[in-house]
Amino acid sequence: MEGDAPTSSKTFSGIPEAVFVDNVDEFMNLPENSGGVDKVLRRLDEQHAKYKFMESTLASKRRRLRQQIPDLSRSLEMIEKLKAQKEDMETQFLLSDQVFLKANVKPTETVFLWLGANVMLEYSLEDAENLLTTNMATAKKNLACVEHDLDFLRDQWTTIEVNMARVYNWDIKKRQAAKASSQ
Amino acid sequence: MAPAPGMQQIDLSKLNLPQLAQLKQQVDHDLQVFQESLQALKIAQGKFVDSGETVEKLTPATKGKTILVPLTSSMYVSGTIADTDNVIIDIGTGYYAQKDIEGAKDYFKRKVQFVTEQMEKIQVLGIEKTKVKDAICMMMEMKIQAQSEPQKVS
Amino acid sequence: MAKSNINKGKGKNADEIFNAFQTLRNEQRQLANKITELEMDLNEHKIVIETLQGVDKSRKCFRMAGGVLIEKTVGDVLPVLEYNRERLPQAIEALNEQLARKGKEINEYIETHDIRVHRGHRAPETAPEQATKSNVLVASE
Amino acid sequence: MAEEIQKKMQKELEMFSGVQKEYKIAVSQKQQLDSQLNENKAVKEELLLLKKDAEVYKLIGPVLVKQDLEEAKQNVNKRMEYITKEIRRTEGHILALENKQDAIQTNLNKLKNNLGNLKISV
Amino acid sequence: MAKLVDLELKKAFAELQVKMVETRKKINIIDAQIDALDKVLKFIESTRQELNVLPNDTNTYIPVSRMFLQADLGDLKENIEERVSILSKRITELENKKEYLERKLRESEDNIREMVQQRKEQIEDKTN
Amino acid sequence: MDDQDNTLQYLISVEKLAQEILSDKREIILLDKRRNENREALRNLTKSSESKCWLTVGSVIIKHDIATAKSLLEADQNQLNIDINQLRSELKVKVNNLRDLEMEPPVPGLMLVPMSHKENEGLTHAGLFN
Repeated sequence: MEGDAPTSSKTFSGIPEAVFVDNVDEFMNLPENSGGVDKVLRRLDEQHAKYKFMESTLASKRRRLRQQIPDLSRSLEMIEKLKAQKEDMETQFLLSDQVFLKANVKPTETVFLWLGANVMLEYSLEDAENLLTTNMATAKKNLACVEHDLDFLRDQWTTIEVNMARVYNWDIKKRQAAKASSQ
Repeated sequence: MAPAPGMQQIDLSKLNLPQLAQLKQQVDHDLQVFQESLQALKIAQGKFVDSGETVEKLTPATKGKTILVPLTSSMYVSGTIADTDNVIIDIGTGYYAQKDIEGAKDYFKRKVQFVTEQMEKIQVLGIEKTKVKDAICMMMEMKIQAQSEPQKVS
Repeated sequence: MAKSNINKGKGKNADEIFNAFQTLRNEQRQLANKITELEMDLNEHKIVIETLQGVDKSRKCFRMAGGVLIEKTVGDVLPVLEYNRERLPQAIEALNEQLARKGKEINEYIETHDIRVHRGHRAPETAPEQATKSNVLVASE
Repeated sequence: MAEEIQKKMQKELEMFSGVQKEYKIAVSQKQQLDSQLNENKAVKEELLLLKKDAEVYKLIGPVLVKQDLEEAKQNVNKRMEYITKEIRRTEGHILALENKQDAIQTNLNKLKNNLGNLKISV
Repeated sequence: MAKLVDLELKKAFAELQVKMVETRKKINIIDAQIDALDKVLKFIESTRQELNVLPNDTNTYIPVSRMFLQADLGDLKENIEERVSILSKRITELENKKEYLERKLRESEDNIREMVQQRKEQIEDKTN
Repeated sequence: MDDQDNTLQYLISVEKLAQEILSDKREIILLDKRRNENREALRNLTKSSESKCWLTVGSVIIKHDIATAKSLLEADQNQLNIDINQLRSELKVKVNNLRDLEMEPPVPGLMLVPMSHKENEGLTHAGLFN
């Protein structure tokens, strides 16, 4: 099951699809399941854990994007303000949590954008606006992908959970039957 | 055999296993809530400490200095500090108050103290709860033992 | 009587084993996190280098170095970033080796753990919880 | 007969889970109100500590409006009164829901007994 | 008589051992402190190197929470020298303390050795 | 399998639509709240005796002329009106769609089965009877 090629049409980050175990008897007769119920359950559990891990990775990605998008839109809003600015601007900016400090900003042609890797680059207002607009579109697209994948992921691990329950019950029934026939 | 919390022990011994299990679940949940509030308070404490330290760095010498003003988390613009004597503090529920540097320092000192006290209170509660939990676990173990013994005999 | 003793012994062992196992897993997670962090850093470097390569070398550009933000030019900053980009993969490689060793260690631990405590499908990780959950899920069948 | 009782029980159980849901919501509402009250208390204390001529602002929508210190104090007091009232109301609601739960439980027990008796007689 | 001496010796021995364990603990703590300070020092050193090659008219800023505050490069350099010297001094102090503790540890070891030796001689005296 | 698949598909689409409706409703409430706050702010500006006021843009507060602030707020109000109306009309369509969806195929799980003895016991254990 794990070897299955990811169905790229369904997910953006290549999450393998979990196969629903329709017929437990057939499933348990597959050669890779000859190790017994315990091994099968453990493998399913490992798969489940893998999905959970992917979920946490994707969820943190989503958190980042959800933070990034309003931040970008605020940056764009500020650029509009700076473009329109003709005289000194009196501001109070958030210096640290709960503390605002008064600062003056002269009319300016440029802003500085934090690029990452400890680097900040000066941009003209137009260039900054273009870059931020592109980034915004990318972030929105990525968010949609991540959300779709999270949905998909949830379906996959529900399938695994159901599979585990089915195998587990199949085993109990088998044991009960064995017990009954031996009595 | 079981240690300390005498009162609880008397109560506990009257409960049956499912009741004990339920109680344990409740206590576990409470402990988790404590842990979460402690975490939240710790974060708040860190913010207050950070704000206090930040305010201390605003000296008269910094007046008129060039700064890079954070407009958002990733965008800065060049500017100058207009006032190093006063800051405006978000005191909560939509209210903001202007304070001088000394007043601001004092504010954050008080806040840190308040949060620290809250944390201590929760820690005490947590220790108590953990004791209760231990007593419950012990009682459960005893009951399980008692349940399995006669079966072995028969 | 004898059986209950064994059970008790197993319980204690299981606790210790579980804790040690948990520690191993934590170490593994920390390593993995560090690797992700460095990989993100490397990725960031690549993107920033690409951006800087596309702009005028004399453009104003700041770099944060050891707690100080320094105003420089793109031309000054680019070589530093390129140097870092060359070095990061080595660090990541080293950490990956460590992670692989840790994974092996954990697998070995699971093996030995299984030999000692073999309680049906109650595999380590989340399996016990899962099994009970499925129990409830299936009760109506 | 047994079927009828079971149907009734089903209904009661549905009611029970409904009440339980409502109860949970009410409890979390009360918690929220409690923390709101605490926050307002802290703000009130802060306002009381301010000097008479201190500048106080209130954020209304996106506008930071300068407000008279006295007015701010009154405002917070009013808000606290309102929240306290809401807390009392919610507490009443919680109590009512608890009673409702008890009543359903009693009903269920009765029905269960009836069912048991029926089975015995069969 | 011999038993009494044995008991005394044992007691002294135990006391010394407790002391040694404590001293070792102290040394470990100091080691950790030195390590931490070393890390800070290395970080500052790297900043110093970075700043020292800058032209004097370079604009430099220090982070103050979310803002960057312009700081004079000369002042920053001075400040860094100051911090380096404070840190180095503290490290030296800790190292001295560690040396002292290590000496004490060796003394304790010598004491134990001596005690054992004395005892041996006593026994030999008696048997002779 | 096919049956199960269809049922699953159906449930997923219902769930998705219901989710959308919920989040749209939440969005409307949020926008409406903002509109009310803006209204209150505008009232306040009209009353104000000062010539300037502070206006927030994200985490930055900028001093504006009262007149400028007012026109900015009014523009925001207009946009909010448009957004809210659009969401509302879309919401109506979605609610109707959901109704259609829920009517058509028989909903599995609606057929209630009387409780088994086992279930009864389980409930007793859970403390529901007792």
